Amino acid sequence: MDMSNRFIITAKNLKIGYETDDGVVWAVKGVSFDVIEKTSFCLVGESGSGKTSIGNAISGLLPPYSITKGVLIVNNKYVVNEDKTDFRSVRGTVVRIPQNPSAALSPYTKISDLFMDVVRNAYNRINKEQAVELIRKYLQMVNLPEDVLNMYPHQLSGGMAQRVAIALSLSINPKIIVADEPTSNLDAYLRGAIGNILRELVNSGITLIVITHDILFASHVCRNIAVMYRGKIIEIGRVEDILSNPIHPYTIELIEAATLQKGNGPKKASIATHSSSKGCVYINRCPFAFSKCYEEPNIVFIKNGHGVACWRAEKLYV
Amino acid sequence: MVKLFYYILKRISLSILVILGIIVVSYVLVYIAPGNPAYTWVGKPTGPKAAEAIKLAEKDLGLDKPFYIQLYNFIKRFFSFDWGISIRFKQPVSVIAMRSLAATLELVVLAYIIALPLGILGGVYASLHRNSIADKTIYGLASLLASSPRFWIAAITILLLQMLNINIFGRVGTSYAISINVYTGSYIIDSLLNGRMDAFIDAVLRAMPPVFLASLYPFALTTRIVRHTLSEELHKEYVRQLLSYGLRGRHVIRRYVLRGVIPVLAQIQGISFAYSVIDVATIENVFGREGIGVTLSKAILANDYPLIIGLLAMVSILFVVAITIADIIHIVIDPRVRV
Amino acid sequence: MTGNRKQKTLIAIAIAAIVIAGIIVYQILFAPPTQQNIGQTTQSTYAKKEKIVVYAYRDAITGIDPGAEDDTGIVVLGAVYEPLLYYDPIKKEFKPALAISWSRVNETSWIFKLRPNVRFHDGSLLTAESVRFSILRNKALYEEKGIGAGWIWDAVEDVVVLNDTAILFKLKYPAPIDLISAASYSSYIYCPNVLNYSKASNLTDERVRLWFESGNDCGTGPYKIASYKPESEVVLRKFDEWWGWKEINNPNAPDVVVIRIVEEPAQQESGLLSGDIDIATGVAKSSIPNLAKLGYAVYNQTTFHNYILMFNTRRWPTNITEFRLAIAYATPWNEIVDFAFQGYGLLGSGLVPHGYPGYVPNLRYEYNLTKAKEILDRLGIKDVKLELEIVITAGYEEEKRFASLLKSSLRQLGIDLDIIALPWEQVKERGASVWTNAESAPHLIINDWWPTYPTPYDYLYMLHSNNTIWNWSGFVNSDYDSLIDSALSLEGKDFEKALEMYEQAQRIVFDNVVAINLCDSVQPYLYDPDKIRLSEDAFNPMYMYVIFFQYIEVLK
Amino acid sequence: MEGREIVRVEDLWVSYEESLFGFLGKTKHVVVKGVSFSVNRNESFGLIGASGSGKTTILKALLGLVKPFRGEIYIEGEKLYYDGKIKVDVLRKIGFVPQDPFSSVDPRMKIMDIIGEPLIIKGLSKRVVQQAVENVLELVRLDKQIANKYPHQLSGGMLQRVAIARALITKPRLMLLDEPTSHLDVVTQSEILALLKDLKEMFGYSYIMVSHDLNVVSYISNRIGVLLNGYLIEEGPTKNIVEKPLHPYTKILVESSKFKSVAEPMYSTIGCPINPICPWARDICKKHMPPPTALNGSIVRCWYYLDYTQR
Repeated sequence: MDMSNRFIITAKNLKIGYETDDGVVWAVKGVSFDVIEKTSFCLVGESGSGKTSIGNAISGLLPPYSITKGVLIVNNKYVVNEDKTDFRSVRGTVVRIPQNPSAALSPYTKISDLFMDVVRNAYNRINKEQAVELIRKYLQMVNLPEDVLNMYPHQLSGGMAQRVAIALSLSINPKIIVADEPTSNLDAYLRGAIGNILRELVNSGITLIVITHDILFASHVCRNIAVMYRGKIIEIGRVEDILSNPIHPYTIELIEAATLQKGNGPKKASIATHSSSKGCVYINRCPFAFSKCYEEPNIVFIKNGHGVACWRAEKLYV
Repeated sequence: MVKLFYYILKRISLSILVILGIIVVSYVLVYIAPGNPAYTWVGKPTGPKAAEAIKLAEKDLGLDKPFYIQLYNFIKRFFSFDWGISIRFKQPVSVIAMRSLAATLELVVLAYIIALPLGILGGVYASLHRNSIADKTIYGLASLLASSPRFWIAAITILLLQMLNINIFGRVGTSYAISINVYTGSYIIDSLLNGRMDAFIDAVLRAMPPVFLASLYPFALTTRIVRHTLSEELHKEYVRQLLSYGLRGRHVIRRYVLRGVIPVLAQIQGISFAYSVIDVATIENVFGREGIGVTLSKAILANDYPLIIGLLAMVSILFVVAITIADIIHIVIDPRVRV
Repeated sequence: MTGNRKQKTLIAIAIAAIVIAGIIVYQILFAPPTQQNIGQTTQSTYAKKEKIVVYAYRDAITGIDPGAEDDTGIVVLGAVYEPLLYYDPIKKEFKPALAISWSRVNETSWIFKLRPNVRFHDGSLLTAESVRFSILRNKALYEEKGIGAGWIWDAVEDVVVLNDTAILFKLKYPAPIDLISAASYSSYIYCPNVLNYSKASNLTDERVRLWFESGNDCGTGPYKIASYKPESEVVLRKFDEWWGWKEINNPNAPDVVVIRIVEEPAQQESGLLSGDIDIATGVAKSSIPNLAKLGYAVYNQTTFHNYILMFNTRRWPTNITEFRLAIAYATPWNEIVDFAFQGYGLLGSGLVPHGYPGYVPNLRYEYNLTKAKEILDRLGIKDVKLELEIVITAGYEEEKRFASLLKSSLRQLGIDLDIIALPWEQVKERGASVWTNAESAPHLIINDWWPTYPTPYDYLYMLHSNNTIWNWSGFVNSDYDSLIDSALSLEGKDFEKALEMYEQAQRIVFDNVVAINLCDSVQPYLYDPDKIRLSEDAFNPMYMYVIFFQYIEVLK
Repeated sequence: MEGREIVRVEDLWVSYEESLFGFLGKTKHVVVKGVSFSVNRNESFGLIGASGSGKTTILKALLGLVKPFRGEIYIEGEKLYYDGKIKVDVLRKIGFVPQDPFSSVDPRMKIMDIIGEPLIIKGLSKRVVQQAVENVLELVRLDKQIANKYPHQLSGGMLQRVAIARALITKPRLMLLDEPTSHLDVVTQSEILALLKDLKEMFGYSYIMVSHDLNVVSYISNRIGVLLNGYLIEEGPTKNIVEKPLHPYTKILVESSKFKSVAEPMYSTIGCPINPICPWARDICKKHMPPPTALNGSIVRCWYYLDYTQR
């Protein structure tokens, strides 16, 4: 790997919270990571792990009632610098691929009108013919027939809608694409198809951020993975390192669950006690928890940027 | 396009069915109304030969025929605008109803011309500046207007106008009323058709206070609906997606989000428009205007069943028409309805 | 595209600006600087062309078929149609209308000579044939269908056409045809062409009625109907060929008369103030002094419109004559005119109003609570919780005030009065229900009445046992019935004798305490004396609420 | 053979009707087209297909929620629909676990009442119901104390266990599972699947499970049926389907679960639905749907294999 690769996204101790009636709820509790330009990076975790908040921050779509701390730099611009935010500067540079493509296309607008509007907004001084040319090009890229232009969003199948959304994203020539659970609302067999399109995007020089709960999908699409749990990154590294040598107990559980390897039978579920605000975020579920786990572990890097936030890992590997 | 046409046709045919239903219900109402309809039709005769007269009228009205033939005749008569004779005013019900309708529509349509744009503007502003002072003021005002009784507001306005020594009475000055040809029954339109600017201005000036009063409720309703629907629509996934494509917020709202508000707005307005036709009765009364509400109140006081039923049928039809138009707007704007 | 839109916006703004500027200029140029008054402004700019009078009447018009109408339609009919004669009971004088001379040939025949060269509004000439047609139709409508006041022609056996301008009335029994032909209902003459116009087959065909009620007319009167909306507005236009214009010589007579239906007193007031109403009839009595101060003039018309309190003689306890007398004693008679009618009336006596043939002076009860108490004691109705019902007509201020007066007076006797105000139609129903279900009919009810033609019979027939529509007391007395019936048939022969019998009949009612005339109302008409001039000629007490507009002078 | 068979679906056709005013211009949308299969005791059958393929409708027909216009359903040899009417006592033999655990429970009821509801309706005493609820809670490996909680106090995984417990309490012969894990996290999903598998092996339940995820279905099922546009295009033992898929559409499904396919199927309404993208497509494929053909222990509907076997 060429070490001169520059980081296009850098997060340093990034925290994201939301103002609610009961005070601020922190969804992201201090994460740091770097994304190399023109590579793909996956944020893996279950719902509530904070991965979507990070994705929204990168694509500049955090709601007005959100609160930020730490730093997030996207394409050399400070999107988050403590409580100062500048989301407008990233729009157009960063584009999001939606989770639910059918809901993410304006229901009242014909696809062709939507394309025209987006394309003509993105390029100054483009005439109609040029715009049509451009639209055709991107439709071909995602294997869509031109007929879709005459359709309304509700007439598209989930897979087609997702491709339209991707083609729209590509048409404004973005540097970064953030895909938020791009397949979770699609039929299972489309995972492969969409995954392949995403991989081709990276090959064409776009930086791809994928947010998913499916570690198998992540491993198929991404070069680097960050596993999140309750607002924290608990393991980060290259796909091959994490899949072949998962260290954090949660990562191990995730991989086992995804491949449906349940050797020791179903576990007994009990009522979740209030999660301890102190210490390791995983302490309540961890089978290996010991006294040290009541202190918060920092990420320790073992090799090749493979980092783990776990006291046990520190004991075993460092 | 063909599909769209088909759905509109479908909606209209459904409306015709509903109207037929209303007619049948009206017919049944005529029969459960106190008194023999033939008796009321010939003017409640009491003389020595009254019984004969009633019998004759019964035959004229076809009351001696089987029910389905009566119903058929009634429907036929209904569509040829033969709705019976008003007991109180002795005139054909359809004539009185159409006359009142023209006067009421003049007021209500004008009220909506004012209330809709203002309401939409207010609602958009409030929902874009949620929880700001402006929003709270607009919303508070709208809630107050929507919930306070109309006759109370009307009374206050009249008092206010009297304090300013402005006395408004009727729809147009008498000299104008008698000097223009009547085409539509609306003095505002008729004066224009006659090319009479002076009469037009007089009619408009006189209409202003009642129109203002009549527009308060639709304005409040529109504001609240737009504020609510727009806020809901703004939280939809596609708005964020459009922002993500680099489109400006203002542009997204104007071109995409407002389209989502229109169908909801149309639906509500369809209902509230028909409701207003009756609701403006107080205002019409206070300003000495004619109208369906005023006529209806006179008909009710006089137990004038044919007129009551005719007016109610007319309002119901207006209701169906308004809702049908709203549905058609919905169909045109929202492609999803067509499937 | 954007350019286009901008252009459109500009045009819209320009149009709006022009309209606003137009309104402002209009206001500055045409509005008198001292008045910010919209109505008056517009009125004054156009008044030059045509003389307009707007007359505010407080009830909707019930119909304008001259043969069938027996209610508020008179307000229109009075200006559009004419009878053969007019009669003023107060002055006791006849005034020729369509007939110029008349004479009684013998007890059962009368000859009327018609005014020549009178034209109907459709241009046809008035002939003896048209008079015959009108009278026979009016008579037939009542006899065949029970509609209208055609009963006044009951005595007429036939109307014989002598020549184009002379008719002979052949009677079944003696009757004062001169008075009858001056009736305010069912006496109007209209053209026989209405049969053609309405494509009717016979006199009583419904189509004739419908033709009239659609706003058509065919009278001889000084005004013709221009537009007719019974619930809101009737517009009358001057009939230039009216025979009387030469005689009355009033160049300032209105060209257009608008009869506006304005129910609310406050609205009548605001219409008067804004200049949209020229003559108001229904302004709240309490605000009349105020309006007078502002310069408005009042014309007080003595009317035969009276308010009659009726007792339900078929329901306990008002079925007890003594009890009814107690109520009569408990009524504060001295306060009725001043308090209930606010000065606009004369205290009733007997049943017939002041100035009307058959009026009996001093047929009144005294106000004496002690006597009332004594009666109640005697009846054993003491310390019993009594509750009486009185039904009055909603919207009639006078009735409401009277009822409250009676209520407070009865409370001193320990009687509770429940005041029920109903719309007129329902008052009629409740009143007539005394015959079908006396227990549900109210104990007390107020009827208001004005005459059809100047006979006391009109007022007394109200208590005739045959009359189940208007006899709301349920009173049945064969002596009374035969007394007034024979008085009626005597009218044509010996009017004085008839009046005597009518007085006798009123004493029966008085002794039985069945019905009491509370007050003969005085009708105030309010108008702006700077704009119009009203003269006595414009009124006739027989024609309630009717103004003979041809006598009005429009000054500006 | 008959005795072992717990459910048999024969030539099932289901349609939805759309019409103007409920009686004018009826349009029929056939969503299940001649589906036949049977499930034996202690066997688990998985139905897989894309959304709109008719898999949920088949479940609804089995639950008596939509009436098929042709075909029969037998539960333990008894007809579920008799003279067009649902036989309730047959229906009682079926338990159902819904897709979304949150929306399928009444948020105002305690877990105890949610699970015990079918028994409470039967009129059993409170003590008996309580005992029964505790028993099924034990089965789905939930704490007894959960019985006194309200739904919002539980996680999605726990609620799904509650839903399973509710289905189990009537002691059904057959359990219908409608995408029971699609609303859950990966880890919870694997736990629920393990639980279901365990229950089947320990107590001999039969399942019909519907899912769009081949991994999930193949984990739990003995046999799998593949639905495409209302047709059951392939049916056979799980091993066959996963390792040696016959139908081209099944191949797409299998490959995509291994992230291999890029093609989204394009469907045709005439003939075999997959014909526009099928490598073997011939004229007949564009006109007629092939009849079922038995091959290697599977049943497949494909002209290619029909010819193949006849050759």
